[in-house]
Amino acid sequence: QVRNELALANAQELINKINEKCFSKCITKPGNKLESSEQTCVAKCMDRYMEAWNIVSRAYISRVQRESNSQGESL
Amino acid sequence: QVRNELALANAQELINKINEKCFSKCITKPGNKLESSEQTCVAKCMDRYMEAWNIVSRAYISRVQRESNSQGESL
Amino acid sequence: QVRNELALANAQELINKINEKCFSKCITKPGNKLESSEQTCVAKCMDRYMEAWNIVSRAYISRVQRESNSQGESL
Amino acid sequence: KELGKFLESENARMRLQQSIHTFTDLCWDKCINKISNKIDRGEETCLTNCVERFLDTSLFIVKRLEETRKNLS
Amino acid sequence: KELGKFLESENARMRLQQSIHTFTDLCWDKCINKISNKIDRGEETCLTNCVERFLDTSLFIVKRLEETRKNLS
Amino acid sequence: KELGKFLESENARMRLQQSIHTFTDLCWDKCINKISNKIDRGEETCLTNCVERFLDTSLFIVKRLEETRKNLS
Repeated sequence: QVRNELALANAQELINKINEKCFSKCITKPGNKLESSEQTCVAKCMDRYMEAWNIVSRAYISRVQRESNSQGESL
Repeated sequence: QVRNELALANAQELINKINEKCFSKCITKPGNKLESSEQTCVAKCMDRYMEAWNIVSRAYISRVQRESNSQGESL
Repeated sequence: QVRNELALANAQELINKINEKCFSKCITKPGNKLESSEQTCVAKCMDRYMEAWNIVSRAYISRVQRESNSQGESL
Repeated sequence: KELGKFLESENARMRLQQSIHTFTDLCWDKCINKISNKIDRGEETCLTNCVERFLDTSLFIVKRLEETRKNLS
Repeated sequence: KELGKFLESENARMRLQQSIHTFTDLCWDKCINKISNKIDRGEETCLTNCVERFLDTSLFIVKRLEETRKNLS
Repeated sequence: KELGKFLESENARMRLQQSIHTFTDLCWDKCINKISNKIDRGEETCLTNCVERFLDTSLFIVKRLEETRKNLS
């Protein structure tokens, strides 16, 4: 259950960040409704943000592993 | 008492935001004292921020009410 | 021990701020390694940030003291 | 139990107020350029639309995430 | 009780340090443009004034809010 | 004790995920200018380097602080 709450918190944080970044990139002048061009932009932006999140995850985790390996060696 | 603390926290947060926004808008080059023109600007900025806060509150609360009504209907 | 934890939290916060400010000032286009020119910039930026931190500390603490003195007088 | 209910509703009230602070911050930066004597019609419309479109964007994102998940499973 | 006093003073110390971090962050952005070998006189004055004027602004806002409340009641 | 271990590892996992959110936020602003149909090679390299260089900068700062402290004592 702790793990579920964690996954939920993680998803929630990702949604918040996407919302913040993609609203600021795609809705420059908020109008009477969410235009279809704005929806397309948000959809694309959301996919790019999740791609970026994956790239960053891989880079960070592989770095953490390299650091802990080299620390093991130096002991 | 809980409610009082809440109201206080709310007022404190509003003051912090006004401080941050209006300092950055009105005091571009901090001098030896708060000039009267800067005071006038802060006073105006503060009134505008509270107006904005009211407009945003109304918009948000009316949206929350509309959503909960339409959810009731769709059940 | 509480005091040690506090000092640690304080140092950690200072490191985080330096990291954030100096990365954004010195590493505009992140390359394959931290260039020596970037290292020089980070070292300088770090010294300036700590200088600024000291100046701000002095200014803030002396203001707090002035305010509490003048409050004492007005009583 | 009454206390629990009271605290829960206070909690909801707190989250509501926090959202209002967040939206005012965000929409102030998007809609208010110069400080005039009153918020004008254009700025008021911008602020209201900013809140509405931000919430639309939230709903759009959550809906799209759910669809992606359904298609995957 | 002694422990309570000690913890309270540590708490005050922590809030003080947090304020210093916040002001350094804010005034760094306002006063420091390029990184030179030392903080020069102009930058130092700017940093000190930035802290002072920010606190003046806080006091001004709180005072004005209180006056508004008094006039209303 | 088992529970303690479990909670500790969950805690580490949470901090890891929080770091990933922070880095994505920071490196998104540094590396992604316009939204295209896919993240291109240049953007991907920039994102990876951004994480690596940010961590290098952290290590550099901590190392330099420790040296300063050693020279002082």
